[in-house]
Amino acid sequence: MSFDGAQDGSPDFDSVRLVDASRHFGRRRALTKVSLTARAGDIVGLLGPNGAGKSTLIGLLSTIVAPTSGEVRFGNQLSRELGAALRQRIGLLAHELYVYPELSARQNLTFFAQLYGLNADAVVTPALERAGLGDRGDDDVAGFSRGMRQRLALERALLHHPRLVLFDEPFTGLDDSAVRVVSDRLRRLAGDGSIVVVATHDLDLADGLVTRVAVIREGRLIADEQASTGLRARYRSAIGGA
Amino acid sequence: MKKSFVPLAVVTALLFVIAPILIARAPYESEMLLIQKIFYFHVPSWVAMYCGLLVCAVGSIWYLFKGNRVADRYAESAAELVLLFGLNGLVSGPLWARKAWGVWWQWDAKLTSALLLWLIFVAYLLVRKYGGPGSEKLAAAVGIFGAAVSPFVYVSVNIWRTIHPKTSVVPDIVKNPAKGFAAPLLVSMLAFVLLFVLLLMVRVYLAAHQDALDELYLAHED
Amino acid sequence: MKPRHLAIAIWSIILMAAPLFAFQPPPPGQSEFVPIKELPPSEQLPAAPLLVIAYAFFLALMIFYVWTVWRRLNRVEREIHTLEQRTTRSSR
Amino acid sequence: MFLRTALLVLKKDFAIEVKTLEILVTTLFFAVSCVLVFSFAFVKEGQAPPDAAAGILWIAIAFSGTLALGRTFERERYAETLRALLLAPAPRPALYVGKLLGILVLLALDALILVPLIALLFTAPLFARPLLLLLLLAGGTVGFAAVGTLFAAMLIRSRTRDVLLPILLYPITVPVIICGVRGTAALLESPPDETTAVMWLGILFALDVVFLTLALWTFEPLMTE
Repeated sequence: MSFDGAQDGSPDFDSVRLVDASRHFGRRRALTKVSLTARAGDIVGLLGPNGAGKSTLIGLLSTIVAPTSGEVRFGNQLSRELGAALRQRIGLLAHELYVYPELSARQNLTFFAQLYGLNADAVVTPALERAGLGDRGDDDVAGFSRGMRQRLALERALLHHPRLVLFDEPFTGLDDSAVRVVSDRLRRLAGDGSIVVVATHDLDLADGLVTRVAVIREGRLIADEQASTGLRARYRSAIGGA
Repeated sequence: MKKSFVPLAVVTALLFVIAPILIARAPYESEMLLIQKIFYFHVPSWVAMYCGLLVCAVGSIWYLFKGNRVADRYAESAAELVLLFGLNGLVSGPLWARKAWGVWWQWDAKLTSALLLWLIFVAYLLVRKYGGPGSEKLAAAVGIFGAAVSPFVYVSVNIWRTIHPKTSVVPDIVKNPAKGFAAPLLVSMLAFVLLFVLLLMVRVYLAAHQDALDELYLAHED
Repeated sequence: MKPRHLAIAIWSIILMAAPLFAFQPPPPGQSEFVPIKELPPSEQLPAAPLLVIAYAFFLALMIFYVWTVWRRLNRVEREIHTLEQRTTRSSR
Repeated sequence: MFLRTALLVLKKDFAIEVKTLEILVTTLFFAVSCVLVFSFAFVKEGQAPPDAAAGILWIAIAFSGTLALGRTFERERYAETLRALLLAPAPRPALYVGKLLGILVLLALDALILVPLIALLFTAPLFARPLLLLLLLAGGTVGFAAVGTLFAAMLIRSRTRDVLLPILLYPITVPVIICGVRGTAALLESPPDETTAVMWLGILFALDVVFLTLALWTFEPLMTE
């Protein structure tokens, strides 16, 4: 197992569950009564048009956004019962990437490794290699292309081997070979027992990768089923038919 | 709460009827004469303002840590009343000062510190108005800090002023209750506090309606 | 709901107006004609107008505030009303 | 864990700042401009009013401090890295302390330039009681930055943060400014009025304790969305 976090006693879980979770910002409803369960080994594809509430859902799962009503359960517990240590188990790659453009790739990874209490010397160099940045590690992120930043951000999010892996549009800016690499990575993570949730609007990439599909539109979950081929046709019917 | 509104209103009205009579009959303060009568509703304004400050702080703490919407309504309403009663104090103060000290603004310790606190609660309402979604939480922090800083504002302004020579004749009416100043003052203070409670109830009622409207908008989207 | 608002408004006006009524007849024998030999020369403004201004301001302020609350309440209720109507119509 | 996290955040901010020195240089330049602008406003016939030096020193610190706060958190907002910090398993108040320390270092460097400059321009005997002045500066900047860091962090999600930060910060930190200015002014008298300065220092430290406690207490609930 690759969960080295397991030794530090931080709370572990093998499923994440949203129960009637709603979130609104003022009068704008971002999510309405979404119930969704993701288990270890799942790769849940979160599909929906822009502004459907995917990012809010990811935010709820990452504990950084609190639900207005309903609850988010990790295993059988609520996030507030688990406290700060729960965050040791969660990795998030968001659209904004969460890396400092002023720092070098190595500095970024070292900082976050230390923040997560990891041995930076041991984890940073392999992570740079995986991101394909082995020879650019000491360059400032500001000079990187979107694809390079995306790969770095991915490694940053996975540094601490989280149980719950949350990806918001992870394929933005990646070329085909990088997409394949990332897809393989996700499969391997799920195979190792991670819970993977991927929000994307790119059906072609999601097809064949995800094991379950959750479609949201205007803040509502309108489909939640096992993935099979012909994702595109069913997505169309779900979006159009609702 | 709603049931007590009408009796409260009646009592407050009575007090506001009695107070002017008492004030009119109160003896003239030897140095200030007629203008001293401002005192009877200048000081109660501050009392009401500090009541608002207290309610706002408690409501803010409650909202921030318990997420209680009702507490937030009270905090918001109380902040608005701080603005209202503070404004009254800030206007009546200079009017009094003009007559008693010969200037509109004296940088008097009490007036200045009240002005500063008043500004904090203006900021509170500005955050709520212009802060965008989620600004209630930010405002709650302002409310808590505003209340916490109030004794310091008073102490520091007070020392800042009193280090300098005193140029003004400050009446010490409260120290001489025997002269007949205390009764009208107490009555009008009570009247102001009750008025504060009444206005708070009305304003909270409005806030509850606004929340209900927000809920409806959300429900309507369903 | 409307009579309630009206009651609130009327009560408030009565509350606010009371001091003014009480002060309408100047207290007999007492006014700005008190000997002013001890007063410094800066005190040349008569006290009564200032006092009246102060009380009038208080009155106006309170009436204005109650009016704003009343207006906001009306607007909110109107909005609630139209929204409720729309909801029931669409659900039918 | 707490202190380690705070120091990590500080070290990270330091590493960023060292690369460009952007915030330090711009803040310093702004502080010096403040001093000059206020000098032109106050100096008459080549002579400044007796307390002007103390006032100008603290105004410059407060204004440039606001600028530094805004810029520091703009950096955390750009790639939403503040969220990444909040996602870390570290205790959240530690993040606050880390950011606060960074601001304090900046303000200390600020004061390091400002104090000699003002002493020179106004022939003010600022160095007559160096220890007391140091304590006043420390107490004042801690009080100012304690509130400022919290407010700048919480305003990061607000669209109008640029205006709201000074609007919130100045009224609440007025007591800090009063203590700082009056304490410094007492030191400028000849001979320096030590008892008065110490009294202001006492109020200042009491304020610092209140501000820091409140900020550490409210940081966590303020930062959850």
